[in-house]
Amino acid sequence: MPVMQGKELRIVGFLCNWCSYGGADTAGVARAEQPTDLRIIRVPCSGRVDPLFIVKALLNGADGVLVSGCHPRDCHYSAGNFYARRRLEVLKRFLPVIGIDDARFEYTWVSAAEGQRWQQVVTSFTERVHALGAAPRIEDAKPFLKVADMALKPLRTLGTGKNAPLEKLKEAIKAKLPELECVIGWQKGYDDIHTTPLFMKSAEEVDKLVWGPLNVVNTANYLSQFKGKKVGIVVKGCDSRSVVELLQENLISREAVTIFAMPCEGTLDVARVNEKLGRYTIVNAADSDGAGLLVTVDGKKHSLAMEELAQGKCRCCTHPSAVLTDVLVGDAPQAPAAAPTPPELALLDSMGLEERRGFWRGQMERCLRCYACRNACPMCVCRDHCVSDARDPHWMTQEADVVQKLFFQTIHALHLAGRCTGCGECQRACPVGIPILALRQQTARAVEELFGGYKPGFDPAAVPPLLGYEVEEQNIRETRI
Amino acid sequence: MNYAYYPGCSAKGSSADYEKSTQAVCGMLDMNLVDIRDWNCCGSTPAHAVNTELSAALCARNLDIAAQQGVQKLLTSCPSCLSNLRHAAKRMEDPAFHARVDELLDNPTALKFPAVTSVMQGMAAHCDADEIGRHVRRNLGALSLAPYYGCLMSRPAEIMDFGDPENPTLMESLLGACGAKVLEFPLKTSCCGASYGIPEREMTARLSARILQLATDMEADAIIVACPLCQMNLDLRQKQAANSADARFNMPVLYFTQIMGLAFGLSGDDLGLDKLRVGADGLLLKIEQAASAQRGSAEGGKA
Amino acid sequence: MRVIRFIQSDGFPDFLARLSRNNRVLAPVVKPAGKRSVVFEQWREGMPVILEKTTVPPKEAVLPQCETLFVCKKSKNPDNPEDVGMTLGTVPEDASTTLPTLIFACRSCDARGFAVLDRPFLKGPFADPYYKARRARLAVITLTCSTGCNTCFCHWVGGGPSSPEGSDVLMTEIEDGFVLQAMTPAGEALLESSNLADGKDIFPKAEAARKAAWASLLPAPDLKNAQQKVAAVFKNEQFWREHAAACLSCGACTYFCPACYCFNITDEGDAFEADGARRLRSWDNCMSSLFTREASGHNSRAQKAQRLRNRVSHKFSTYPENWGKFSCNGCGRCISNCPVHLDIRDVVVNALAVEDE
Amino acid sequence: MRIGVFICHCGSNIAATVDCAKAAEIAKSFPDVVYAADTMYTCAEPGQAAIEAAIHEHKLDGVVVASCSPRMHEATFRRTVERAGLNRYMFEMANIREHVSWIGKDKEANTNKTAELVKMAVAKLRNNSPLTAKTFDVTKKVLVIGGGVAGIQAALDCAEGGVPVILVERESTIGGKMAKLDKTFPTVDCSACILGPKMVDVAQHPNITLYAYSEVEEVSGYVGNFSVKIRRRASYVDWEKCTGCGACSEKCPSKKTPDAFNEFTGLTTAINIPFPQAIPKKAVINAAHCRQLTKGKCGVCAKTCPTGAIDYAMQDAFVTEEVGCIVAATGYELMDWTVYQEYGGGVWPDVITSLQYERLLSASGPTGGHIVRPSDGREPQTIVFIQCVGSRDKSIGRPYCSGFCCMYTAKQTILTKDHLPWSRSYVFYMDIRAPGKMYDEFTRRAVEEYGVEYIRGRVSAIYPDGQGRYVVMGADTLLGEQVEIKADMVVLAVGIEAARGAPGLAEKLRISYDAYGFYMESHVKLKPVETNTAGVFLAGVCQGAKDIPASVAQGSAAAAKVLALFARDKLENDPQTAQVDIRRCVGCGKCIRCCPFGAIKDSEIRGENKAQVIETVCQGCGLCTATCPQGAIQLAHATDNQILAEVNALCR
Repeated sequence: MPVMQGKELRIVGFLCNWCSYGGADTAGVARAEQPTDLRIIRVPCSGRVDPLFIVKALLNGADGVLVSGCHPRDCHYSAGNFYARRRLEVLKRFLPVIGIDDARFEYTWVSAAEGQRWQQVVTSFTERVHALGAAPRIEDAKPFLKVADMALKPLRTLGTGKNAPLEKLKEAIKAKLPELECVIGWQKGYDDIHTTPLFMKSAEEVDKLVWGPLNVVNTANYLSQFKGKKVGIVVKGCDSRSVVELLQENLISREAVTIFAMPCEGTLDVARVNEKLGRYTIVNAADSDGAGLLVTVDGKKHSLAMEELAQGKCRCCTHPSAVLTDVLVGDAPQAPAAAPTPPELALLDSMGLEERRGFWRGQMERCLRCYACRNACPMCVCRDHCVSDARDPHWMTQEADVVQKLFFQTIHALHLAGRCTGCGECQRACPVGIPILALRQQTARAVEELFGGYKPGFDPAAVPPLLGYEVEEQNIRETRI
Repeated sequence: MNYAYYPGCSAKGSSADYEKSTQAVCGMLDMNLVDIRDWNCCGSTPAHAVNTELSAALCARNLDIAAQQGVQKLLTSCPSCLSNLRHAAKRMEDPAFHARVDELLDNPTALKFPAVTSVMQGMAAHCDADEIGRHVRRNLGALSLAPYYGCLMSRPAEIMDFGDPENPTLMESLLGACGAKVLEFPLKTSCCGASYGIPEREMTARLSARILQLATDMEADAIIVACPLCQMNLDLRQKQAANSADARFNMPVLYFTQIMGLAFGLSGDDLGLDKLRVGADGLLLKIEQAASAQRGSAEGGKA
Repeated sequence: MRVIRFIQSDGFPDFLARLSRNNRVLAPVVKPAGKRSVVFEQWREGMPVILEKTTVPPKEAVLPQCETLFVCKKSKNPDNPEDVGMTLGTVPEDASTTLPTLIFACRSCDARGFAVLDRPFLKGPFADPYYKARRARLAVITLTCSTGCNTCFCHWVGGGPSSPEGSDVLMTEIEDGFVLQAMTPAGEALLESSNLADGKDIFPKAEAARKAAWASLLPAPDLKNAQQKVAAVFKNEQFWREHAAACLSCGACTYFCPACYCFNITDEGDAFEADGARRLRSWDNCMSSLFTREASGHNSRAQKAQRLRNRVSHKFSTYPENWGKFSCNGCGRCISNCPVHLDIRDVVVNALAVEDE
Repeated sequence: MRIGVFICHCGSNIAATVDCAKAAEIAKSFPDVVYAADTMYTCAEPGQAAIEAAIHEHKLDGVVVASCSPRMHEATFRRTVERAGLNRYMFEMANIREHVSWIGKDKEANTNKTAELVKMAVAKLRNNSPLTAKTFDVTKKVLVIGGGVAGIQAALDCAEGGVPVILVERESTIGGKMAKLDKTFPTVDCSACILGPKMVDVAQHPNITLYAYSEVEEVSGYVGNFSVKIRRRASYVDWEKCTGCGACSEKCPSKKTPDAFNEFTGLTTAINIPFPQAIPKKAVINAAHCRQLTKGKCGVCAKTCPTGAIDYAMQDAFVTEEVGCIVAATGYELMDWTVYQEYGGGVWPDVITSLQYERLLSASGPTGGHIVRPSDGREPQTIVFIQCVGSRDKSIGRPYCSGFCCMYTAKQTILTKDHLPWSRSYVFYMDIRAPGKMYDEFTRRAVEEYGVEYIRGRVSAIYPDGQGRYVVMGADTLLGEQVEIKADMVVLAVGIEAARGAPGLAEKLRISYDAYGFYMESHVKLKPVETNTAGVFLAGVCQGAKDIPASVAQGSAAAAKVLALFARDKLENDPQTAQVDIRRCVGCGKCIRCCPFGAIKDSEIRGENKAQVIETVCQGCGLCTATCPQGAIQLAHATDNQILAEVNALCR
């Protein structure tokens, strides 16, 4: 049913049954005249409002979405609105990154007694949406392709781990191996510049363990499949943060996992390495000079300098050493205390909303929905039960359009809010190089700003911010209408 | 150590003794008070009652001068000056107000003014009780003192930043550090009548009388003040107050700097004690008697 | 010898413009991204073409990632709401259905992919009409490879850098230009209708280049026993568990494979709405656990080892059993795109090495 | 599905600004709608009959009514469709009155909006499924927390109704604040005389188990089936053996123990019985002041005790009780009035609280009922009473009225005059709030018969005059004058706050509390005894300020609620609860972490951890559904697909 042309815009409201829906009733009883655009969906509690309902509406033609619940402390269910406040605030900060004006979404609190306030909320929100006009649709945006500058100056000394005490690590693993089902690490892959995960069960297999900037795969991804078994894992600093998150979410138990760590000197952006080497048939030799790899392919020598070709996340890595270990081998290198805005996010920050819509349209067009991003994510714990393919709940269609693809990325990013450690595996796994990490980085930034600098992956005992609340939120300014 | 100082008009007239004793005591504590250049009247009581912006302009000029001199912290003795300066600084935080005042002054004033604070607070920040104690030369132990701040020093709390607005205790700390017995004086922030001494003489007399009466009933040897106007009402007008209460008072009213100066061994001349209407001779006598009694007992002990 | 033409290195824009008059020409272009990505896109005037092997194979030209099979619409009799009429709506048209498609600068491995798809879609007892319609109007100009690469292995599986299977025209780079050789009648027609210069004289140069390319390849293992050997390890669970250990169960291998053709059918939308209900056919991924999950919840391939076994067996054992050829062309994308760098060659080679029981 | 749509005119309430017939016509085009009609008054008997008839005639299996707010008539129409044989959840409502016709006059827009709201309702209904309530057994036993007069009343009424009662009291005796009062208004009868018999009834009632000196430690379960762990604090006296003879207390050498029962107006012994009428009349050792327990030597009471009841090694003990209902009657505390620096902040000894004054008035108090100044033991001549100390004062964050201070102040002035006939009393008040039966007459008596000076105004400061008296400075706002009174004693009517620990208990009970710690009733007007947790009821001041009659009434009301609930052998839940699709659940526990009611637990199913909803505890908020990333837990009747259907009806 199309909106009334020229008269109304499509505005969807989610109102909790106990307070705001009652407030809207009270306004009606008081004959408080309001614009006619709003269509109200009654939900039990503002806490029931999955932020994805809002994204779903906004990506599919809604010009504005309004959520209203009981005032803080007045929730019929005691705390639903406290959770809602956090999640909706994160959403509010997320929407602009996909090119949706955050002014099109608002949440507020209206009690059942506040008929007048409800009238004012509806009127001012409707006026606001009308001032913005009909929402532009992402699929209509002009594709706008732009590449983030990944060749940044590193904030720390990068290296190849050439002098890392790998043998010592191997000894440590061998010593523990009898108690463990296996130990997860890396081994040489199909050639000398690609590694692949290694599952060590015997001393001979431990000898296959390699260390260096080619160990890109986040080993933590494999941990949850060993739930209930005792396993070991070799981690880089970033991998260890994923381990911490898995512990926090009870997906593994601390007793069952033995963490072996060596300080990481950085990893290579394999995609850019491949690009630099071009098409080659065979790797003749590979060595390291400490500052980079020296490889000979098809008889031609290349220098792969870490400074030039390290992954974006490694350049400003604040925790090259594991944050949680059982066996730590090697000395922790110097690391910056804080990381600047990551390049992918900085690129989006530099764009306007229209450019961002064009950017995502252009990027998403080549997505094949292979879900390598999802499956490479160590925190994607739904695994075989992802909503992307489900009919119940039926969040997404199987159509290969930009809206579905971007919606999936939004689902992933919002599900990871407060949980994503920024390991970047999603983006690295993407065969067509869509810079989807930016979306996770935006949620991470929102979470950090909103919840007292919270960074996931440091404290296994911490309450993930979106699974908790404060009665008085320090950084959330509540009433905007 | 040098401190930027705003003396205020009273210091050059009616409370010259406050000024004199302040300079003397601060000097002993190694606080060198340096007047900001070309200062003008803060507007005192009348200005802000007539026009907020004009009143603020008077203060803003002083604050701007201080800012241009690179002052970080500005001290002043008089609570009224302090109140005006601090109020003006607060109001000037509003950009629109700031702009209007700048227009009045024909000059844009600084965007950030120095913090203004009382000499009393400045003293407390400068040195601790032990440091003050080290300067004590006369034992004030024989004296019971009623600390009296007046109504202005601590109020309004959000502007003046002087601790509990109903129960400030800074003066007690300073007097205590000097070895005096300090009374818990309940009317320490009550109004003395302030500038109503002329238009509402009866009322002022009644208010002052209450303070004097309580101090008398509590057997205080002196009321210790920090405000020129309080001092004037309680001392100069003591007889009027007595008449209104149908009582007789003989209550010396000293500035806290004067009593500190006495403790530090300064002479009456150094402290302008001659300016007091109710003389401090009785106090000095009591101090002396106590000292000689102590000497006597000490000698007795020797014998 | 069939029709042979020559094109100068700078002659492509004219050539493509001419071809575009009657065709949807898909040509490789680079997508700017953090990771270099080369994809086929409909060529338009001024679009720079890059002669690289694409990240995404051209399979979409005949088997779209998602296609609407039909649209169903329902409407009600205004006088009797119980009387619901149902009609088939029109599938929204796009360039893939309105114009013949020409793939420019395809690679041999990808062209052979079409041959792999043709067998089940066209040569079985039932020809898929959707596939058939697109396939019938597809022409492929293949650029022969001048070298091998680290991940590709076309010569292991019956192909080669200049294998003609699935191609209408083979294009080979020589000094300052390319030789185009028609391999099918369609290819002949295509070249004849062009205004390119004749290239018969310099064809030997092309042949030499192709030979050089062959010569640059690393030696290939003998896969003549692969079908039987892979079938033989079918029940060796340990074998598959080890090889699948690092697998993430994503679709990077299958979706980027020019010869994978499994699909899923879903219905979306509402027949009462303006856009109707759509029956969609979209790519499916046998590495996903959902692939074999039944409505009951039972899953015959719940383990990723079982799924890897299926994928490799299908390519090297069961498909050959049905059609006599591998359904792997050795393009190597499943290796290069794998997030954890798994290598299907290892699986096959290791299967060959397993001693028969 | 076969859906029927009914568009209500509501007389002219809707029809005046909505074209109902047109909306019904449009509704016919919606999927699965086989019948649509507009009716004059859908909720009236003929309207409901029409729905029932249509269900039968058109074989409807779902109904949409577009009319007023579902908050008004959803229950009505659910019963209607149920009468016609449908499941009550196969019904949806579109609110076209409060949300459409009453708030806009543009008929075209309203009609369009009506059609869209109906379309959303139809879309949701197409995703509905029948839901049925589950029944479960009830443990017919009640826990009463707090042994003040409200708790005592609730306990006695329940016990009389035949229900076993567990009464938990934190102090060593029941009686609460009322036991500390001398007399009660407006009858000026002896508090102990009217409360005492009730306390004895509690002690003697066969249905009541009293745990004094005990606290609720943990609460789990749900209405009908709560499990409560109670901490019995160590009293160091074996109450089985203690006869309450008091010999220990007479001999105890630690005689400078602060006397909490007497509001610290006097001293007592380290082992004592708070007052002669205590129930249970058992001794308790104050561990902080007992020489044996602090210094390890003394043991006088153990030697003295004729029954050998003293046990210095006693530890806290725990008991667990299974109950079906809980009554919270935790009462109140006086707020910390020492924030009032201008009243001396607790420094002047003769400025005391009203409750301390009660103890001075009481014959069983530390002065034997003589009003004397704590500072010097002299009888005061002039007493100033100040009301609203910590009530109705936003400046210290206490905006509420404490309710009963006006009345007891009047009572205290009257008693003062009785005790000290030559004394003068002054009362500073803001307003006199005396709305109860005989209350206003009572305050008037204080003024008119007892000559108490009521001064309307606040006191700005109290200070000692240096001569042993206090100057009370205030304003008389009726005369517009400043007032100064030289008083010998000042009594502050200190405002109340929720009992210490009330929020913590609320969290155990999973009920809400306001910013001041008072428990939230389910509805301010219509459900003043219920809470948002089924089976937990409120009595007395824990819910908000009230006097003795109101507390007793609410105690009885809570008991009535308990008895009504226990009148049934089985309870039914609301089937709108969360349901777990165990195939989709990965056991990550995010839902468990968020659930405000503890209604989801981790359970092992075939070796895997899965979430399991305790349907009787689930309140249906849906927070878990919004939390679960894979949508494995779905709130029935508000599932993702149901809400998505509504979103999709609007946005596609």
